[in-house]
Amino acid sequence: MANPKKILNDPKKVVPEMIEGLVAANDGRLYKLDNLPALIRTDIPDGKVALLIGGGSGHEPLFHGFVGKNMGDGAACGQVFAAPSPDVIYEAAKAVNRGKGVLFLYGNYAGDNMNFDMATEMLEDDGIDVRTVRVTDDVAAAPPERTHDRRGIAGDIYMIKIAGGASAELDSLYEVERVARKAIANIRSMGVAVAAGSIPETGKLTFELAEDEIEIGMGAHGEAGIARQKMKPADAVADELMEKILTDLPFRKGDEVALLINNLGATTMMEMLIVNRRIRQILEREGIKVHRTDIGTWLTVQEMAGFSVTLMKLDDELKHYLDMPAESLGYSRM
Amino acid sequence: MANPKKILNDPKKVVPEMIEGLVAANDGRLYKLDNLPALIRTDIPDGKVALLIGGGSGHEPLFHGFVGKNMGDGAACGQVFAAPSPDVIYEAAKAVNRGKGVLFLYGNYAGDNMNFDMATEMLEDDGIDVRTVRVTDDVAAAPPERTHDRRGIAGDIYMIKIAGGASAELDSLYEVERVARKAIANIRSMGVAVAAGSIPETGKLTFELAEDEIEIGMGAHGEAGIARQKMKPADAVADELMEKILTDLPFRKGDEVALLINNLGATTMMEMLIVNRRIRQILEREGIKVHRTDIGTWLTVQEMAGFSVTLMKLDDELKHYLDMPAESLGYSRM
Amino acid sequence: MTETLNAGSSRAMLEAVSRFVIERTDMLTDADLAIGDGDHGIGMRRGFEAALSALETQSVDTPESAFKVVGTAILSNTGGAAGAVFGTLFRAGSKAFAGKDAIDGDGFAAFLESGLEAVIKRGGVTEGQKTMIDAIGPAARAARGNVGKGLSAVVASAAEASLSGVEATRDMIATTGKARSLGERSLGHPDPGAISISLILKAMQEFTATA
Amino acid sequence: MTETLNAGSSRAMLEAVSRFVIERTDMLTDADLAIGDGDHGIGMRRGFEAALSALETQSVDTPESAFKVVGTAILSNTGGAAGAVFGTLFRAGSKAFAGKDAIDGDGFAAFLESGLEAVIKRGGVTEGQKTMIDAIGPAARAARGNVGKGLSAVVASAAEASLSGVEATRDMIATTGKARSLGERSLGHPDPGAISISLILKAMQEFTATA
Ligand SMILES: Nc1ncnc2c1ncn2[C@@H]1O[C@H](COP(=O)(O)OP(=O)(O)O)[C@@H](O)[C@H]1O
Ligand SMILES: Nc1ncnc2c1ncn2[C@@H]1O[C@H](COP(=O)(O)OP(=O)(O)O)[C@@H](O)[C@H]1O
Ligand SMILES: [Mg+2]
Ligand SMILES: [Mg+2]
Ligand SMILES: [Mg+2]
Ligand SMILES: [Mg+2]
Repeated sequence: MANPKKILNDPKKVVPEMIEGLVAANDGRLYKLDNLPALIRTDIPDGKVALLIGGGSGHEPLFHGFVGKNMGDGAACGQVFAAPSPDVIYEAAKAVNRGKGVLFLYGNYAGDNMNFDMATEMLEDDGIDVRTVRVTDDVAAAPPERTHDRRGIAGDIYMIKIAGGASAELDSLYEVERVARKAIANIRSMGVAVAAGSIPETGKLTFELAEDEIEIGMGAHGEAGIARQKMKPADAVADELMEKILTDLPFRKGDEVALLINNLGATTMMEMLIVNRRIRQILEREGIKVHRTDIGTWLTVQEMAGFSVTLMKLDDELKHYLDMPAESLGYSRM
Repeated sequence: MANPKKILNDPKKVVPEMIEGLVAANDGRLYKLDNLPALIRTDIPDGKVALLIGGGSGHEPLFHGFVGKNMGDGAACGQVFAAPSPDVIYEAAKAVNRGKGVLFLYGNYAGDNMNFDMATEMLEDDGIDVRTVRVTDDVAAAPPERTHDRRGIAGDIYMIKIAGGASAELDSLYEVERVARKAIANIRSMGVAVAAGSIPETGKLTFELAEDEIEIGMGAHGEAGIARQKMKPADAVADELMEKILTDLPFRKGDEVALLINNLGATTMMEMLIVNRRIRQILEREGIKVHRTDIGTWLTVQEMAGFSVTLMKLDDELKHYLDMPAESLGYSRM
Repeated sequence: MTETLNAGSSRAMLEAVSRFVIERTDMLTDADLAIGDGDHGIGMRRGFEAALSALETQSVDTPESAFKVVGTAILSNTGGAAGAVFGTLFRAGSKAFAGKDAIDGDGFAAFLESGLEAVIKRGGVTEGQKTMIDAIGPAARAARGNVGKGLSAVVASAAEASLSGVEATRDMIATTGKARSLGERSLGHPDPGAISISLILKAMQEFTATA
Repeated sequence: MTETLNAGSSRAMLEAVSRFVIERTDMLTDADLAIGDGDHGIGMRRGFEAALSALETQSVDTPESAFKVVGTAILSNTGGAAGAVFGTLFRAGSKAFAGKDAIDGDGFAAFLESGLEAVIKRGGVTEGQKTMIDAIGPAARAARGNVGKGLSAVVASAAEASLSGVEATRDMIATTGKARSLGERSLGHPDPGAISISLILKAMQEFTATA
């Protein structure tokens, strides 16, 4: 298997070069901290509860492409597939803080948890309020009684949207945390991969799949899923993902949901739309109403091919924050 | 070379299934004409100049994902890489028309030109005003003295954004046409491919590139570019694309531009951000100011890997329409 | 040997043509992969499958209506450049049979001539640009030159001339359609649309020779 | 044989450790590709490259500061799980040398013990979950058991024990980190972080045995 074909300069410098390009792409809407891979909105209002997001790089536009109005106030960026270090998180948190404290929002991985926790301890020493909500939406990662062990995947996007809206409107860190916790309690996702991605610096694919194989439940860094299967039709893939997702929360007749289908990298939107067709048939059959659909490329795993499906059960409060306008390089709505 | 690995049902039914999924994904914001692959906004205001976009499928979200508020009012969809037929265009035009006439906006390809022209003749027989603007942004496709021979590539996105805004605000078809013509006169693009895409129904890659080769100037259906080269660093690729684009209009010191980098399918956003870094260095050196940057996945060529760069020179009028809010499945801004 | 085609035999011939082209989908795909986007085979298949079912379900009481039904089916179902030009060929060409109960050699030559004229107008091309008209042009001229010899000979001469037309496209540089950007790299490859014309005429030749 | 390490030799040893680990980047990459996300090698390289340049540029006047400088460099530059746990090992472990001019066998055992304790607290894991502490735990216990034999023997015993620890991780099912989702499929593969511990101790053993 030949090395993945990528248009890069020095593979060791992908993260700093990417961040330089990312800052430029925001046309003045954010800036980078000196000497640290952290991005901060230029226009955080005074007295706003701050929302700091972050995680490993290589999943662009997640996380650092989601800094903007009614989205994250800042992002702490790690190396490819590696959580940011405590000092990056610490400085980013101080830069976004407007006196009302900082909500940390990130995917639930051992590396992120430890590094964000270390930063939290440093910030608490400085008297800054920090609360943490970890995204744990991947139903493939652990059984329902151990949701705290689940990975964060494309649920990140709705979590940032909801927490971004809540932190723009609500006046207290604890209220924003409450809304974010409500959101994550109502979000479930699962993915499928048909081809692997690679880390630019090693040039090696992170797993191997045969020409006729798919992996159901694949994680966002190539972590093993729950089943390796033969290729099957889109409808059958959708059926399997939806069965797992629906029964997990569970989503019930009469529920209203937001639906997000995320491209892991190299899958065509045509495939995702065909999958959406089946998902809507299933939801209609189950009597579940879709309030809003998002289909696109938000949490990628380098050149991995595959997608994930995310459902968020809505109440009026979540719907309100979901429907707020937002603007960032990676996700905007009117 | 094994068949591309895709999650599909019947490859002969990709277009109707995709359209079903697309209509569902718009959550009531558009509907499909009976028995015809055409999508129409449900909320076209009375007395609005209508904007009809369209073209072959397989480039999702282009075109049919760009129907929405301040974007296209309707889309006529063809089969994969094949222009829609005159009857689809004709019925779609009648459905979007609100008495003020219809602007046709599509990429400049022999098939699209002939089919849209046939529909135009049918509509004119019915007394409906139709004007046509073809997107001809690909500088790789013909020399500057033959811009009318150029293909339409990612310039489509800015064209739809500008014409969508203009058709929402301006009261006459001819005024909307004027703005769209001004836009296309100021847009230049060029792409590069590192891997080929395939048509689902044939399962065959549309071209072949060696492991260490790239093609500069590749077209949006795999049409030949201007040079096949050895892989080279991102900065060198950016230099070559920018040289061709900048000297073509030409863009000059003091100009203000919008910059769009479009993923042809399987390229990572990390690569595009690294390319953006270099592009901004070049623009800074040339004294050209960037008003707005868009980096994402809008005009795809199935699983093709590569990207294109688009520059649009702005004046106050174009800037106004570019900056208007817009909402569609494939492109939104606040 | 068939020397005139009434409504019924026109329909039968067009059904034979449709099946003949459909069976050669892969060959047309490969021709279009070489210099285009690889969809010409499936496009022609879509068009002629629609033609077959239209011929089955619609009333066809003249040669003109048989050809028009095929042209309309192609136009609505093929899409792309091929839908426009092959649809136009059959639709505009059918007018040559207006008011006639049967097609003879002269009628067939007129079909190719009026089809050619309409395609040229629609596509804005002239012969030599490496398109399907580089097969129709020679076919139309051969048909006219052999008009005195009866329908089957006219069709045979057209089919043969179209094949030379296809061969000639190998030496042409495309200046329209998706192959245009290849420039000199389009040399050596025949034009997919021209091949389709030769297949259509070949099937007509077989039909008129044997039926 | 080195039986005590002052500030200067601590620094020299940690430089040797850094180079030793950096040279084994690919091996760590492959170990992490088998059960993780494939970045452990480049992560450790980033961390120890930063450690090398920190040792060069920062003032290191006690063993404690030498180890702390290394830990801080790893913590800030490695990222991921490894940055946190290896950074913590060196930073928290360095406290065992507080107020001391030199490291002896007892000091070294205390370093491993306090490092282990801090990593356990930080990572929320216990031994047996297939992590780097499954190499530190046995190493710390072996070091303590051999304290009477002098520094080089203590380090050697720790290095040896860590290797058995690495071997033991093959039979463990990961319940934390990226390998967790593999479940039983993680069996047979050693833990990458545990391998890194064994490399670090091996380099220390070589240094104390020869320097
Ligand atoms: N302007 C034109 N006039 C006549 N024929 C054309 C023209 N453009 C293309 N063609 C014909 O159409 C063929 C390609 O058809 P097809 O592949 O189905 O459509 P597309 O080019 O839209 O993919 C070409 O081989 C050529 O013969
Ligand atoms: N909770 C934890 N406690 C202690 N060590 C851990 C923990 N989680 C992971 N590790 C160690 O980290 C190693 C993985 O490091 P690395 O690959 O660099 O980070 P990441 O898992 O973030 O990609 C594992 O092999 C394991 O030894
Ligand atoms: Mg990692
Ligand atoms: Mg085509
Ligand atoms: Mg074609
Ligand atoms: Mg790892």
